[in-house]
Amino acid sequence: MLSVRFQHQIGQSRIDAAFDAPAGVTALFGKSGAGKTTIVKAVAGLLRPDSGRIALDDSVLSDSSTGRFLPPHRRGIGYVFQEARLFPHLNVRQNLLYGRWFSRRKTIASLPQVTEMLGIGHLLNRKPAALSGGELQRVALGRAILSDPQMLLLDEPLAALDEARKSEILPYLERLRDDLAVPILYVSHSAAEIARLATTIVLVDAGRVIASGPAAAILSDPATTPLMGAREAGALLTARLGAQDKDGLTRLDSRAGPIWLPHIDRPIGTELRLRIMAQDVMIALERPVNLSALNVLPATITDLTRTEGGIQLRMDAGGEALLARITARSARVLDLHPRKQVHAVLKAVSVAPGSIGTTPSAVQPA
Amino acid sequence: MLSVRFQHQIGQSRIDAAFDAPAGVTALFGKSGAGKTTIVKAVAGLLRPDSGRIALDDSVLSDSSTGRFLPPHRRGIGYVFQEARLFPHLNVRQNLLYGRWFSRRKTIASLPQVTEMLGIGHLLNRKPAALSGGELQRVALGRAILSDPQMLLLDEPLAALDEARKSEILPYLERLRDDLAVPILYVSHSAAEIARLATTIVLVDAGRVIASGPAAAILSDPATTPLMGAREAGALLTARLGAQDKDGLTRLDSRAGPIWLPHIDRPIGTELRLRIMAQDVMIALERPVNLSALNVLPATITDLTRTEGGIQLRMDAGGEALLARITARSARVLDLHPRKQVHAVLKAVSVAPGSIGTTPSAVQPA
Amino acid sequence: MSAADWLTVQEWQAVALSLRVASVAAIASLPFALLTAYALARWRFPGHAILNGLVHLPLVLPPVVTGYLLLLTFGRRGTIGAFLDQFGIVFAFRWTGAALAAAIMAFPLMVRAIRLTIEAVDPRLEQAAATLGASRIWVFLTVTLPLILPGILAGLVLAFAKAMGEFGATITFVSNIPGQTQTLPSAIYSFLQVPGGEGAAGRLVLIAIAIALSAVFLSEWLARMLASRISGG
Amino acid sequence: MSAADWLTVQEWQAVALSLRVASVAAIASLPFALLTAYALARWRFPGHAILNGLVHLPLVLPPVVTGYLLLLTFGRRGTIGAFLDQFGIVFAFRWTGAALAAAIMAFPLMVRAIRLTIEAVDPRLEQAAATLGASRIWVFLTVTLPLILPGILAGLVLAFAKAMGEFGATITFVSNIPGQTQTLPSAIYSFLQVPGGEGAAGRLVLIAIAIALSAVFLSEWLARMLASRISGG
Amino acid sequence: DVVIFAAASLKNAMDAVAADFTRETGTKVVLSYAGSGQLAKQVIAGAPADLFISANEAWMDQVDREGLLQERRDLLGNSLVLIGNDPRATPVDLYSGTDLAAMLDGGKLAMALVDSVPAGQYGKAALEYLGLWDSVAASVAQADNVRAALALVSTGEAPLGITYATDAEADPRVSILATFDAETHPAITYPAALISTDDEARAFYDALSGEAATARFEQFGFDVLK
Ligand SMILES: Nc1ncnc2c1ncn2[C@@H]1O[C@H](COP(=O)(O)OP(=O)(O)OP(=O)(O)O)[C@@H](O)[C@H]1O
Ligand SMILES: Nc1ncnc2c1ncn2[C@@H]1O[C@H](COP(=O)(O)OP(=O)(O)OP(=O)(O)O)[C@@H](O)[C@H]1O
Ligand code: MOO
Ligand SMILES: [Mg+2]
Ligand SMILES: [Mg+2]
Repeated sequence: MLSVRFQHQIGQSRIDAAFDAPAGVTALFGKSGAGKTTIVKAVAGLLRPDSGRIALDDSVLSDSSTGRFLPPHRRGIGYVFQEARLFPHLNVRQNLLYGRWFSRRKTIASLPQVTEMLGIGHLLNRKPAALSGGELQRVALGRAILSDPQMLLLDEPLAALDEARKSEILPYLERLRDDLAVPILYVSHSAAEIARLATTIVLVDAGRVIASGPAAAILSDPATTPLMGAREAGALLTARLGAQDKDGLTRLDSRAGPIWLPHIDRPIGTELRLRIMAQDVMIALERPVNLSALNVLPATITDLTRTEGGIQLRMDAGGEALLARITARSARVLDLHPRKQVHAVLKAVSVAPGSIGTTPSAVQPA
Repeated sequence: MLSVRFQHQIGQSRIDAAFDAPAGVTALFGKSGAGKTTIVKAVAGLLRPDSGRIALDDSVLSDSSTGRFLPPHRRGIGYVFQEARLFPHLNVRQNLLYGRWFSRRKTIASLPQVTEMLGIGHLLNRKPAALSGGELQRVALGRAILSDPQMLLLDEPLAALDEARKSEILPYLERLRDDLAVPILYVSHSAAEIARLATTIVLVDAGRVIASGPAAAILSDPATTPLMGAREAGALLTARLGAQDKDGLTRLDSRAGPIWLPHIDRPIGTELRLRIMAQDVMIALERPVNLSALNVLPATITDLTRTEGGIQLRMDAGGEALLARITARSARVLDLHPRKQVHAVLKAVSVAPGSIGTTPSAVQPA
Repeated sequence: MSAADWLTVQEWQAVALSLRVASVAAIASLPFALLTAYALARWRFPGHAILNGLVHLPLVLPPVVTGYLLLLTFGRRGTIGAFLDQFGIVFAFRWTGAALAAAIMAFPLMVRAIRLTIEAVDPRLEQAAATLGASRIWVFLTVTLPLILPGILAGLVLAFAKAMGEFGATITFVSNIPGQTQTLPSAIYSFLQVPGGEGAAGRLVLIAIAIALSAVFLSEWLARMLASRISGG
Repeated sequence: MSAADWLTVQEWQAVALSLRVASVAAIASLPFALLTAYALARWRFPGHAILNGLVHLPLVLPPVVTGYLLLLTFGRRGTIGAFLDQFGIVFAFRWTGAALAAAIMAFPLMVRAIRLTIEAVDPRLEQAAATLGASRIWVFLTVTLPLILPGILAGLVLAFAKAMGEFGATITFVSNIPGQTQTLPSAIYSFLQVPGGEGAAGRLVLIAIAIALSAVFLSEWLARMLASRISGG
Repeated sequence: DVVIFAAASLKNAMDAVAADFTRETGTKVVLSYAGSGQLAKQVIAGAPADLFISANEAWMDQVDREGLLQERRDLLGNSLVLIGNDPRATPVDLYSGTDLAAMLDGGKLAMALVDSVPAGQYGKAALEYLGLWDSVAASVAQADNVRAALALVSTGEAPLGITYATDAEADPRVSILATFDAETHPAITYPAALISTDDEARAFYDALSGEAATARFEQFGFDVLK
């Protein structure tokens, strides 16, 4: 568990950070210039906070009251910078293996595994000057992972990558999160990435932490919706892979009922978590027929909140929270109100593959 | 109209580019390492192609057969690099105004307008070293715009920005596109950005242009779907803003029928284009009742294509093409086949604000 | 006790002359050093290696030899000297000759300092300037030049210091005419040539040190200004 | 006609000695120059300005003065010289003394070249190395040092060239003893001191030029290797 | 081996003398040439010199005061000449009325450093003796040694110069216009001194006054003092 509590003045900006990052992925989310990178730097030891204390489990990384300040190279971190920062005089292989010279463990991953996952096997003998933007970013990610860190700091590691590549890397990060009991700080602007990976979310605005907590709670909390953007609101659902149907669909069993999704290549019994975006959920008063939407989950409305351009609905479906975003007109026409029984209608293909992740084994989502 | 036709060997990669970019936004879309940046560099004159010809309207920028090569500073471009490349010795204001020293026109935009739009007004006296990643990117964008270019080259200009900031910048880029009859080359990994801005799309893979043409055609062409990712398939619809209803909804009139969306702040009569994602469209055999989806458009199926994890349906709705992605099971259950009459069901809130753009006035989407 | 009392008129003249010679040598050679450094750093041309070798020559040759060669070329009867004489430009036995000698001796130091910083400039910034409409010369003036200021400053300091200390080439070329070409090192040398002159020489050495250190301190301060100008808020 | 025929034994010795002195001076002073340059570029400490001034001194002082000061301190009767003598380390009137003089005269050039490149190293790369577990010294060895190789190379060349040409301090400190302390510049000087010696001096000057140019060319070639190593595929 | 520190202006002559000696005795002679002042300081600092030959007495006196000398004697003499760079120039008379300034015609009179280098000191003394110093003082270009002064005249940079006869005779591009009378300046002497107690060194010291050496010195234009 990483505990971060510090204040720092940088230029005209004041950073006041206070949050805990348990093992798993802690997402730092906030606008450009909010202070995300500054927070990550303080954790890395590249910046000495004016005051405060940062500790990883029992080891104090920095504490202004005692004057303790562990230098970066003794913090056991793997840091993917917002800019790649590859070593220009080393080739890709040497860059990737750089951290190995200094690490004792050598457990997490092997070079072939990492290059395979990142698709950089053919670049090993190139110098960074001969790489494209996305290639640089992938090598930087590989370098951090291969240094066998006790804590990963990822500052927008996938920003320059295409969706296809992202969807190859995300499962790998998920595995890292689950296999290593180490905290991962993850800065990203993509709510989909965060929803998929994050166990904890920290919302940063104008240098201050304005909300932090378990991902499921933050993502489905109407209070944080305006901060994350209404389009990013959604519920996190835990489900177990129940069956692989012959027509290519996968059945997931959740407390809310069975959910059919396009084929998910995981063994039966795997615990998964899916993010169901509020805007992908329709409300029907009776079970619809002759409609292409396969998933109809009975639910009870718990509350209605007005949001930018519509109504956000919270429902309880067999104990799982569900969110739906609909227009005010629909809410009026359908006469929706708390405690009303409805059906949440969800297209099978609406759940983005990027937002289905495995449940973190180390930390259960709250 | 920018006409690009060249071959170039860079390291082990061979780039073979051939496409035309009319006024409006031409999106370069492709995987990391595909060759997008290399193409943009050739257009900018930062790279001299081994062979081929690049011309903007009547002026030949480079032509290997005649040996002509116009140096970058005489090409009248505004280039936002993948890395910000701000001048470290100049403050933000000086960086922004740098291009002004050399331009004669001074028409596009004023410094206050641009700083306002980019939210960098408070940074004017800072040096680039004191900016965050996203701030750097915004200043770089401003610098390119303020140089009054005759052609804008934007290499992932919004990659490091949050959604909120993006949705402030996108309308501005839209205006640039419409007000200036200049070509904009736009590299992006975000299909939403591209769908919203692009008038022309060029798909690049392994150094080759594998498809190029009007955005609407490329986006709804099942052949290009695998390249863009199935999730990115969608139809581009042209509609006119018909009415602002009292309950906060906006009615758009399209050839496919009326479409209600959350409030769009544009005057009545504005031509808009919306991207309706295939995965956001459900198919109903009869008009559904008691469902929160407001938009039900009668349509005729024109064809069905099998795609990764489902079926992609093309429909004709009053002359507009619509796409839907559904599971094979639904297709079987509903017995869908070409020429069948169906209803396309669309949630009002499903159309992302980011994907509603104004119709480019200079160039009509094909 | 003021410096004026402490020094004879002649010594005082030597101090003033050395200051003038060193400043002029450093400043006047700057444009040439800049051009040479830029050419060596950025251009590939047939005479590249030759030019580079030539620049290093004053370092390699014993100063007397350089002075002698200067005498042969820039003297009144020298090829270049005779030519320049027509335009009233005379180096022989003038303080300008001392400055020329000092400038030539310091040239390799200046060129190398500037060249090293030019080579460290990120060409991508220059490309960015070009895309914004700046021609080569404007790119140089608005991007390259400001970024190599630390190297220029270092080059100026090295040249100034070297020029303050230059003796062999100067005295061989323009000899030692009190008030006209007698620089501090010449004066110091004279003292060292007579038994018991060490004391007087030592006094002048202290003055030379004081002047050069002031220049070095000033340059450090300027360099720090420059650096904070770039990282500053 | 081989060089051996062309030169007398004594001249041949001077060539060999100059080569040895210049190489040793350049290489042996490198570690000190590196440390000094690093300290000046990166550390802030009370004696910073003093150290910086001290480094520039050999440039500022007329070479004879430096030589004389060396004689006073490192001579057999000098404070340091007498001390080192106990351990069998003798500089006075040995080739090692010539190397010491050359190294000291070249020191400011070397330090400045290296310092300029250290200042141009992007500290963010060093930070990145630290986050990957490299301690200060490892960061220096694996990141800083490789990145400043061009400056080190430039420093070595400048030092070598300067050492090849150094005369005043050397002859004052270790005299001009053929086969022991007579370097090329000393030999050239001897010839220039007697009537009709210009021809012989000229021959030696050509040899000095040839050697120094070879060193310069070699360093250029190495520098180009280094550069292509970074940009290379 | 015998190590000899000798004033640089003696190089040609001493090289020949040493070669003769080596041929005769088989003893190797090592000669180190530099300015007299530099050599004197080095001897004082403990240089491994067996013999020291200075270009003036002052520096030898300096070494002597340190008690380093076994024996010394005045070895050579030289004379001072006025030289011009026009080979066809006619000789001039040097007396108190000689209009040197007119001969200079705005040019410089090249000398060695008049306050510190022996040749310059002798030259200044001679001009003062003749009462000519004040008329030319402002036009004197002082070089750091006699050879450099000679170079100024032989390259035509200075029309006139004052050097030793030995230097002037060896340079075909200059002509000797006049020789200063011996009484116009202190005697020009090159003292030689024995520093080591070594036998070979003494042998060379003695040989310096031998017939062979005398012939050599005279061949190069020096007066051999008896
Ligand atoms: N060296 C500096 N001097 C002064 N202000 C700085 C400095 N570095 C950053 N800032 C400011 O501190 C604030 C926080 O910066 P930070 O880099 O942490 O932002 P961020 O959240 O990472 O933003 P982004 O998403 O754009 O990367 C910004 O307003 C930025 O302008
Ligand atoms: N200097 C170079 N030498 C050799 N190969 C290079 C060089 N620069 C780029 N490449 C290669 O050329 C290909 C195209 O690079 P380019 O930068 O155009 O890609 P891109 O499409 O912009 O990728 P990204 O989305 O990652 O920025 C890549 O495979 C890259 O590795
Ligand atoms: O012989 Mo001297 O001491 O060079 O005039
Ligand atoms: Mg940041
Ligand atoms: Mg790119």
